[in-house]
Amino acid sequence: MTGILPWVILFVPLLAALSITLLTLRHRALSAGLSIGAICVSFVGSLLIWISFDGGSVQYSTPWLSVGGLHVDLGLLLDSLSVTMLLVVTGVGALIHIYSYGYMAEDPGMPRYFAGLSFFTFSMLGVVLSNNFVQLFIFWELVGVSSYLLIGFWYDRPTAADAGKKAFLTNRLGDFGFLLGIILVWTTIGSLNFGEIEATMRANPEIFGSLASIAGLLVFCGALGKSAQFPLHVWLPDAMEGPTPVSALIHAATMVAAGIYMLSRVFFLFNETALLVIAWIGGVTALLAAVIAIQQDDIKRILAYSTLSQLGYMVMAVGVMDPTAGMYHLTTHASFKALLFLGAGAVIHAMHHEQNIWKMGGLRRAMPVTYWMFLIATLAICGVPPFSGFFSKESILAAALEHNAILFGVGAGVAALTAFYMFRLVYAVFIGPPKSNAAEYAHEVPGVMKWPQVLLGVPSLLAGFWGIEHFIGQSFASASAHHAAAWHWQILSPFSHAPLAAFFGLGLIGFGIAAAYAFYGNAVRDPLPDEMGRLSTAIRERLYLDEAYTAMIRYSHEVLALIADWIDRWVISGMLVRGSQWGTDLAGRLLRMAQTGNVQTYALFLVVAVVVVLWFVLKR
Amino acid sequence: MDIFFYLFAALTLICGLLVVANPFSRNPVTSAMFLVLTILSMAGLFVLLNAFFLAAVQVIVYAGAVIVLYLFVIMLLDLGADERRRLNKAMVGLSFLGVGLLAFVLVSSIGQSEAVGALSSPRLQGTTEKLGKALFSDYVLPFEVVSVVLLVAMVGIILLSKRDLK
Amino acid sequence: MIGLEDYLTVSAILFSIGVVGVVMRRNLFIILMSLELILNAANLAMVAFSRFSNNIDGQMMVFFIITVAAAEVAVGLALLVALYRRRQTAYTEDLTNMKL
Amino acid sequence: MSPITFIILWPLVAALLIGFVPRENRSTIRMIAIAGTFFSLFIALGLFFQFDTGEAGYQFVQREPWVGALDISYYVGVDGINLGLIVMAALVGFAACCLAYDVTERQKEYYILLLIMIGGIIGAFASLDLFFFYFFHELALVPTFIMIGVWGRGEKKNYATFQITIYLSLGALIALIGLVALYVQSGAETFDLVKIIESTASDPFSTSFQKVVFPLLLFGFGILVSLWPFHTWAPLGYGAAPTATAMVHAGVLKKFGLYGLIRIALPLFPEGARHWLGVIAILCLGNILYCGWVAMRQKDLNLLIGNSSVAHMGFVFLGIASLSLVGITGAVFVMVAHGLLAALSFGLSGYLYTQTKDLTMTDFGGLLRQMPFIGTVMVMAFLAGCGVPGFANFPGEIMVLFGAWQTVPVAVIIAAWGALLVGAIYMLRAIRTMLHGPRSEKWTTLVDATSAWRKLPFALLLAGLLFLGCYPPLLTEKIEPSAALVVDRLNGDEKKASADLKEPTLTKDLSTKELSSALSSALAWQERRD
Repeated sequence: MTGILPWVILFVPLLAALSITLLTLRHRALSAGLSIGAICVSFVGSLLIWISFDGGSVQYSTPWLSVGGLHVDLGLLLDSLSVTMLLVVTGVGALIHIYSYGYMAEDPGMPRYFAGLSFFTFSMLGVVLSNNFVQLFIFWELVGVSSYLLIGFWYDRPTAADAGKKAFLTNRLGDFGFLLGIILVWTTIGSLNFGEIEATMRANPEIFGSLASIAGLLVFCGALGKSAQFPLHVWLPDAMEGPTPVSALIHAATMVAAGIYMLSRVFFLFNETALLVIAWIGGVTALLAAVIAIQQDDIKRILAYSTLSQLGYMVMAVGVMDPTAGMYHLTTHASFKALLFLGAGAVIHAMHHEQNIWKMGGLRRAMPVTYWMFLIATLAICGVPPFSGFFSKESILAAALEHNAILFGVGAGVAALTAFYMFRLVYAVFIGPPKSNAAEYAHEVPGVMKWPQVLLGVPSLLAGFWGIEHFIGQSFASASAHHAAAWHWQILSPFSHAPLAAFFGLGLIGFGIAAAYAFYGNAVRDPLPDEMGRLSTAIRERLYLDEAYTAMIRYSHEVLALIADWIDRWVISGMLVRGSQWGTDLAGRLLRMAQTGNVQTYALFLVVAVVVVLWFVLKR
Repeated sequence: MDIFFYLFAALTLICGLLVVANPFSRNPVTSAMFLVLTILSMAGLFVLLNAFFLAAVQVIVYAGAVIVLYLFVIMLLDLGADERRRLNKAMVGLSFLGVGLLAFVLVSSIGQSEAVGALSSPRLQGTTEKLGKALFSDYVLPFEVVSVVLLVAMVGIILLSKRDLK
Repeated sequence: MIGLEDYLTVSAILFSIGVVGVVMRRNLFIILMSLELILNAANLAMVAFSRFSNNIDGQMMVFFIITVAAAEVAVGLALLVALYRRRQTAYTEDLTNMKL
Repeated sequence: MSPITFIILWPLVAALLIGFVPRENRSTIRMIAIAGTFFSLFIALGLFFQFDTGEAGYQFVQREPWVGALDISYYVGVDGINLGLIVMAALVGFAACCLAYDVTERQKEYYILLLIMIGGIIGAFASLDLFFFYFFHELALVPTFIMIGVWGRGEKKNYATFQITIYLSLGALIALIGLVALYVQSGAETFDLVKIIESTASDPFSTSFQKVVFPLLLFGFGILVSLWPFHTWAPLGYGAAPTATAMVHAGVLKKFGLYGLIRIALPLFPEGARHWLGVIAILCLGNILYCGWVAMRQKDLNLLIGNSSVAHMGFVFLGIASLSLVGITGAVFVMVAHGLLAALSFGLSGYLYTQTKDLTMTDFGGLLRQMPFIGTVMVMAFLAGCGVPGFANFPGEIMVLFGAWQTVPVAVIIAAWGALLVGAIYMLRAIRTMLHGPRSEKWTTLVDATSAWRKLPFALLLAGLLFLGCYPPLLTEKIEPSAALVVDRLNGDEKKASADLKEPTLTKDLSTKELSSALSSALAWQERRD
């Protein structure tokens, strides 16, 4: 039973996706039902596994591709890490599936949407359950493809189609490094299985020799792309062109978390140098995204940048050698960020697809449930105790403080910025005065969209007390020092564990909220641009990073393509091919001069030829 | 006997030359007449070689039939004297060079050949009886084939001579 | 004593005269006659070889050559007549339509 | 009679039959062509599943001596390397016949030539005799030129025909010189490839000879496969070719050169291969990266597909350059995968072309809405082209990259860049311009494929891609033992090579049982048809 269960969890969504594509593309409700049913089955299966889980690590595998020294299994790995992720992906995913049924109710492409969603779930579960590198890479790519399809769901819109393309290409850039890293690992160690690699590395830590950092960083490239870390973060904000539930599922809870998950999964691969780089990249991403977020006006973009910033936290956590904290934050972040997106989706739905926060306002009264849930999630993301985000964020800050004071400073500063821009959002959308007609006449969303929010509110509020970090910690020997404690001790543990980090962090968060109130408590328009001037413009333009990229990456290839095409057209096809053509033609023209058409000329040639032949026959 | 050889040989060559290049007349009829002379003197050479039958055939077929055909056609078409046209000097030079080389190769190789010396005693008599026997025994198949060739030529000529050729 | 080489020399010279005619004269009738000269030169050589090697085959060959030559002349003249009717000329220079 | 003979014969017989059908009976002609290729495909699939996996030697062999003095014989057989190619060729041939309806003039001649081409190329893959190997290839090649010249499309038709004819004839001739040299030098006095390889195993060619002749084969065969920089004929030729011709040539016939390299050049000239390794690696980067860049600039769909197809060939060359088991298995796998993909892509572009007569990509837009089925298949084909897992190209490319790392790491890095990034850029750009975005204003009346008959060829090819992509062992298990043989020869490990052949399977009694069972089943099919 337990042997077959993980396979069921993995393949039921695929089955749903296939049957929707092949059979039920014309039946809306049936398609939605199939998809929702599939993820619910997976969720129940995950729950069953979690219940019977004993803390060890189990693998089920069957050979997939085996040539020479290359053995790739289709394998499932169940340990505390993957079980946690299973619960997150299927749990959050199930709620979002249900929510989608309401959100997409009027869209004619709903069956296609649900097929994509199920396919995405399948790919994501594949990433989570993989027990070897190539399988991980395969599902990694599939996640990219399905997100491409979902971001570009409304492909008639040029922006959506472009965003999908950009996401896929940026991810591919990261995967380039990832694949090379995998090949390097395989050639050095001769195995692809995580367990075997870890055992080999433990037996012989110096196996990579001088390539150790490079191998780690190459693998990290994969996470760079998928988790949208600087400098490959540019795709995530654009990906908000997809339907909002997709943003919630992919770009908040699951897909972007895959990078963090992967880093934790192969944590043994990184050495000191690699970890330092990882930590700094995480820190820079967190800071950069938080800064950009404070001047965005699109509700989904603000959330996107906040996602980036939180992902930076998680990567930083891995970098400062505490993957448990990273995964912990991933788990809590999945619930509250999904909640934020669902709330934003509800707001957008109510506002008839208006996304500018300066055209909203006063929605607190019109949409009370959404408001309260959104507030819970906001408090959680800011890290206010006793909400879930507090615990996970504090554990990251604590780990950072242990390792690197500067990174701790960055982290704390980001915490303040987070509080600032999140409350800016809350004030502008829910509390401040209505700034448009639509905002005044907005209504609460239907139950199918409301209840998933409420259900997500529970973990956002309480996940800090469930001992998730200990559960995850089973996978990492280093973190086993933590002990489970009663819930009221739980809330105090950050203070006792790392008092400086906790108090400092809390203070800054409070400062951020206060500042947000001061600026936006009653604002009808954003006062900051006037005060900051050009800096604000720069931030609004996302620090011109996108432009820099377009120039750097796209145009470099564009120019190379131009050159290659030119060479192809003029040198190879033109000079060489046409040249030989002309050469042959010229020779033909010259020889044609002999063809006068006069019989006697030919007769003369005949005579000459006869002389030559006779000469050979008679004289030699 | 030698005197006859020299006589006929000289006649053959001179008349042959006059067929090709006659300084006094450029009329094709004249050329045809000199061709008759050439052929007749050739027949004389054949007699000297004891090929009596062939000599007779030469006179009957060539001098009789072929040349008459030539004259007939020339007169039918009423060809006048050849116009004098400007010669292409390069062509003339090349032609002389080519033909000169040809003659040189042929004549010089005749002298060098050892086989020629070994075959210097003439014995064969080309009588009608001998040729007739060979023709109807060993050569009967080629003989028949040649008759087909003549038939084909005849059909071809009829076809060519029809005015409205479609 | 007149030997084989004398006949062969005559044959060679006659052959060359024929070739000169073919290559230099423009009138197709003359060219055709020169061809006859060439054929006759070959005939002479054959008969001479036949006589001096005591073998009847050479003379048989000449017999066939004469037959074929007769056919050739007939066909050639017929062609010339057809050509002349169409083009009113018997000069090679005027008949260069086969040029590319 | 080996079933292989029937696979080769059915299209040729169909071509002969069509010769007797009056040209007015168009549907009869089409039916005969489709039926002929279908039988061929059917037997090929049977062959595939009856193939004894894990066996390295040739199976289903048939040998009929022809010219005794020169030891030329009709000699066919399959091992892992050509099995997949034959089945792929039969599948593509069938699909091509189904999609040949875009030709409306002189259909009789067109179908005859197409069938000869299909029969010829299958024969070339199956032949184990050098003479027939080359003969069958020429049999397939010459109709290509005629088809492009007569039924081709576009303004550049003549130039394309001219270029493709010159290039391919030249390539075939250079390869012929190499083959003649090896025939003469081997001293075995036979055209029997198996015997030549055996005799050179004990008495290998001298190193200097190998170094001279290997490049002849490399460049001769390379030109046939559009090895950079001899590639410009490919996009141009495919752009001008009628749909079915482009499908069969790009999908199947082009692989002949690669097959020749793996089948003949590698085992016979191991020293030569090692000597020229670096050159192959550099040239294959020319294919992958350079042609990828060229593809980025294309505005015409066919030119884009053509260039991307040239780029994909680079992976096969990289796999060959790896000289490793994983790499060469991957190379063979990519050949099969790319055959299906190229046929699918050209089939799709041909479908569009019959309606528009113009394939400028920017004129299209929102095709997914206009023609859902064709649009979806197209998206999948493009995604397969940029190496997305789930499609057959992915496992092949992965194997090639993994296998080549030991030998040419730098090339692998650059190739991975070309595969993951450059490929994705132009493929996604094509999706973006043609399938996504608002509906085009120029083409408003495009019709989707609705009948099952129209959908069938696309569905078949796509199914092939997906099957192999999701379950690669289907093919790799068959390729691996045979590829191992090649690699062992390459490494000069003769003992191991002969140990891999558990029995002397090259002789007739290798698998009497399978042979007889295959024979009886083949005969059974025959009877059913009759």
